[in-house]
Amino acid sequence: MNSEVTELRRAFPIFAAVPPPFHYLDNAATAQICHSAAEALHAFETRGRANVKRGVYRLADAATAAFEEARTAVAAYLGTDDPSEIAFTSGTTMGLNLAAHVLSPRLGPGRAILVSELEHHSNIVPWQMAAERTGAELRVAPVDEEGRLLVDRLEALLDERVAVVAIAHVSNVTGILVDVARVGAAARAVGALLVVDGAQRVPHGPFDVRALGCDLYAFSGHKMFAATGAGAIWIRRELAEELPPFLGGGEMIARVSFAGTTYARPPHRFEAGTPAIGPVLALGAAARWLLTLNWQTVRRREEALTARLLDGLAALPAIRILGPRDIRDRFGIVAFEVAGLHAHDVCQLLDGFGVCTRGGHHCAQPLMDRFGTVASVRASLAPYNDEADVDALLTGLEVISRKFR
Amino acid sequence: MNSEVTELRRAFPIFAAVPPPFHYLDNAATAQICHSAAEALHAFETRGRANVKRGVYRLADAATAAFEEARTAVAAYLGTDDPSEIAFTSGTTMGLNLAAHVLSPRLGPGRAILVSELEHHSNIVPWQMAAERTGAELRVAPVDEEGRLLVDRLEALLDERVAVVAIAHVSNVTGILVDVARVGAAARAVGALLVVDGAQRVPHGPFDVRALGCDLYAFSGHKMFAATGAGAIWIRRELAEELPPFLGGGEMIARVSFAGTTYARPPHRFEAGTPAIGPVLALGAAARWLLTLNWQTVRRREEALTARLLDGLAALPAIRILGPRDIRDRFGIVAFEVAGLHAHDVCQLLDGFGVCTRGGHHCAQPLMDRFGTVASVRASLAPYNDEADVDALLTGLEVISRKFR
Amino acid sequence: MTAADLYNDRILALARSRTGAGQLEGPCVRVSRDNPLCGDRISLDLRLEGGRIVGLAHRTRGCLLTEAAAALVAQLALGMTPGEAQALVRHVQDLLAGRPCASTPGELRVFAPVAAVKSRHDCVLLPFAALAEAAASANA
Amino acid sequence: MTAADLYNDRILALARSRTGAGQLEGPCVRVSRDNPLCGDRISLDLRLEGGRIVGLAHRTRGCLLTEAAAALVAQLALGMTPGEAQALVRHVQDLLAGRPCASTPGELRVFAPVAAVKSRHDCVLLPFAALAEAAASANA
Ligand SMILES: Cc1ncc(COP(=O)(O)O)c(C=O)c1O
Ligand SMILES: Cc1ncc(COP(=O)(O)O)c(C=O)c1O
Repeated sequence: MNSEVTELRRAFPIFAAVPPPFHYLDNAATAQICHSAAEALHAFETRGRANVKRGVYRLADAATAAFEEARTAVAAYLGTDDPSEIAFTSGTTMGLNLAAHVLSPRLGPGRAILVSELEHHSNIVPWQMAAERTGAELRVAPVDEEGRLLVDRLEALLDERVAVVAIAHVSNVTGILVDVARVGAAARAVGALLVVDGAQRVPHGPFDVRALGCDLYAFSGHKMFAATGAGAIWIRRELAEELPPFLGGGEMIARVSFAGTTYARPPHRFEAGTPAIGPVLALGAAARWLLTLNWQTVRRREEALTARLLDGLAALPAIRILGPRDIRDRFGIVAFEVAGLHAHDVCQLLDGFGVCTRGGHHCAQPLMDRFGTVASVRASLAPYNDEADVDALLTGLEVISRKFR
Repeated sequence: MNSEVTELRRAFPIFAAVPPPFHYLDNAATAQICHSAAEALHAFETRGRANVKRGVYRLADAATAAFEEARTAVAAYLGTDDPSEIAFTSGTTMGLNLAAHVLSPRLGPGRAILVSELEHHSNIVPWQMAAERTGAELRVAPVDEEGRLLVDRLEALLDERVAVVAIAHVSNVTGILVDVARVGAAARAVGALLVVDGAQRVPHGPFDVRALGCDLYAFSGHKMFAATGAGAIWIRRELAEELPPFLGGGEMIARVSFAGTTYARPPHRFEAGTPAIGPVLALGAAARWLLTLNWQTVRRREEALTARLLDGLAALPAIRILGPRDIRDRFGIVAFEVAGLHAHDVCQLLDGFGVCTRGGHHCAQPLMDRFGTVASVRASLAPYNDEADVDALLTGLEVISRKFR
Repeated sequence: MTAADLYNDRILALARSRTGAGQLEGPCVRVSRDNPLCGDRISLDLRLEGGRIVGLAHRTRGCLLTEAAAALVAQLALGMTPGEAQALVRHVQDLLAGRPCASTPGELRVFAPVAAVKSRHDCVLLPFAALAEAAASANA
Repeated sequence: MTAADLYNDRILALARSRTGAGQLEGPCVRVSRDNPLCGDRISLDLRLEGGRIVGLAHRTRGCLLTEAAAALVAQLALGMTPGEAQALVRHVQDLLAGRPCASTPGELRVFAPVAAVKSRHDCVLLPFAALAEAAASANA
């Protein structure tokens, strides 16, 4: 095993806990938690537990301070020094639903929402619901046969009726990186706001969210090596100040009375009720830890591994890769079919080789429809994966397709 | 220290971690996590992490099975053997917002929502928003000068226009137990649905949710000795089948296409996206552990402690108790003012005695208005509290009011 | 449980047998069911005469476990009364819950290894549930 | 940090002094600010003559820290230019962030123990923020 990877793996408790063979290639569904996130979570829950935002005793004061430091760390990971642009959520799905609700006042009959064919259900269904609720039209930008967004076609669908464009930064099926900056410029040109589903981008290293030219950016902690239960949404400062709240409850108000309630300023306006404090602290710790990695090296290794995976799959007779065969503008997520075998059977059989993959529609049925299939197997990489993981998958597939087809 | 309490405390890791004096009396804000919940959380996040509901490899299969077992345990805690009545949420606030959204189709001009003056903001603001969204009227049932709900007055406000009644089971300021069964009968008589905010009831032992005669019942894990980040809402089976979803995304759908999306059955219909798996497992573990306690003993001890607290406060000259002075139909939550001292100063000074209490409006500004005050100090009990905790509070108050007023 | 237990030769043989694949001609009860989690689907035709099942055919799109279960349904159901056919699904449920009862038909035990893999229970159950639904409506 | 550090005699004396409590007669700038987390509130009147603050009064409903800060604001601001008054809030922010600078007025250092208690920073800041706002609008 690559010695850098060996060292990285030590930062992930799961590898000491699960006996080999253990080839975890289901990172796009949930990644493993890093040590610093696990420790932040466990320390808070068992040794530092108190509610945040109002308490003054030392335990509560420390919890509140740690909570706000997590906000600062997450902001730093997104390249911004304004923590008030970060609102904590329970995950990407919640963030996108929040977006669809707080932007609803801009929707209505005669207005339109534009999404793409490659979206995860979490970036489709909230907009379908918003369209139904408000009478807005839902437009869909198509992808090509490799699953790449046809940006020209998207631009052609943009006119001044479009109030919101919602798009994934990286596809959870093909790993394709969408040219969000170009989409953002086109959206701005017609006065539309851009919402980005960053679930599959954030695990692959820090970036500058403001440079993307988007307005809201949602993601999940559990996919970026933190805990389940927390995520965040970045909302451009000037926009956040104007937006109404989504959920009502404690901590998001300025004053409540039956004569009328006024709301707190961002980010608190978007954080109703007791937050997922432990998972938020884990998210902050993960962001801090991730910022210490050398991402050039990590990205280079991921690219090499992705290429090895793609080449290996292409060399197997019964495999059909969904999406591009090359590594241009993509991250390490590869979906494929095994001719004559159901995706769930393949995943189950791969488990016999200690290989963890995901089978199914990957919450992207429209994209599956586009590929003319119902279900596929997906392998997705993280910095702790190495050649042995990819090779175990390829060997397993070879045996399975020989024996079970 | 009472030997039963000594033993109970061993089940809570915080007491081994925080050096004495440590008198944690802020349980109504967040309670401490019990060992079994902490272990379920930590084990999942560090040794068993996989996404739920779709994966077939062993790690994912085990995670899914554990997730569904948590549902069964929470159902059992609420006295029902139908786990599909339990939908996991991120907490009470989320549950009540979910309720306000899924019930919105029943609201509109000419319809009314009835809440009470003793509610937490989380059971006010979502309904104010729903009223604004739908054009429904918001009615408010008053309380008496002790903060007890005037059920006669509530009944007088109920007519066939009222579609939803939303009420707390136990007040988070006074600890008063509301006669939910009576409210439920009155609501049913006019065809209204009853939503109960159970945040402050669930930490005080198992009960039969169906016997309450309500339709939806929301609560938080972090107040019932589990982790931050997860809670649940119970929805009566027959009603759940009829309700629309709230959030859209992965796992809550049957089939997604741009031509139209169909939704999964309850409880999955109400669980969009990756849930807070670790915190949910903690909630299940806490429910299982709580079911092993002898609640008769625990309740008796809590009553004795509450009486000791009330008597002690009444004996101090500068103290004004908000709410009843007796222990009839109440749980161990007591709010009070110290004449001439600001609540935050009192809490800060009490921290000097190792006593953790909460100061402020307790997210119940309308009730504070009713009591003619802005802020108060609140002490709230859990099974691990004992006489020493109460006495430390009383001693601290005595010194503080002597020295700082 | 290992993958080899789950995909044992008998299950594979059943799945490959495609017993009952096709559709019935003439009047019959037809039900369709799908498994929302994976999109698998069965469409099952049933014909009754004199209180017994005399014809059964299915179109199944599913994993090997679903295919095997559909084939077994087609093998077992012929000659059964609707009540007997409906009882099968409960026997399978008990088997998957790890508590088969004495009267569980021996043929069903081929699915015993699936008990250990909760996420695949629905794969096996789908054809049996479709049979139960068809039998219930044929009987009504 | 202990509660005794926070509520030291100088802070208590300031709070009890109620310096500047009341309201100005005649023309003045009036601003109100509240602390949404605890509901504390200050209403502050300011009068400028010849580019200097010549009058200040406040009605404050707050904790001891807010009361002490309001009293100190009233002590310090008289005679200051609007710019000097606006600079105070930044000095307090730096002090609470644990990095007071050389030019921080010594009187402000009474609040140094509050640096350790993040949740109380806003209590101290409220009167200074109100002063800055009033000074800015008096200057406009
Ligand atoms: C009565 C009541 N309702 C609702 C809530 C909100 O709970 P959470 O903050 O966990 O969403 C609380 C706790 O703060 C409460 O005491
Ligand atoms: C592209 C994309 N968007 C949204 C989501 C939803 O994330 P979560 O389930 O954490 O809410 C996922 C992950 O499943 C995803 O891959």
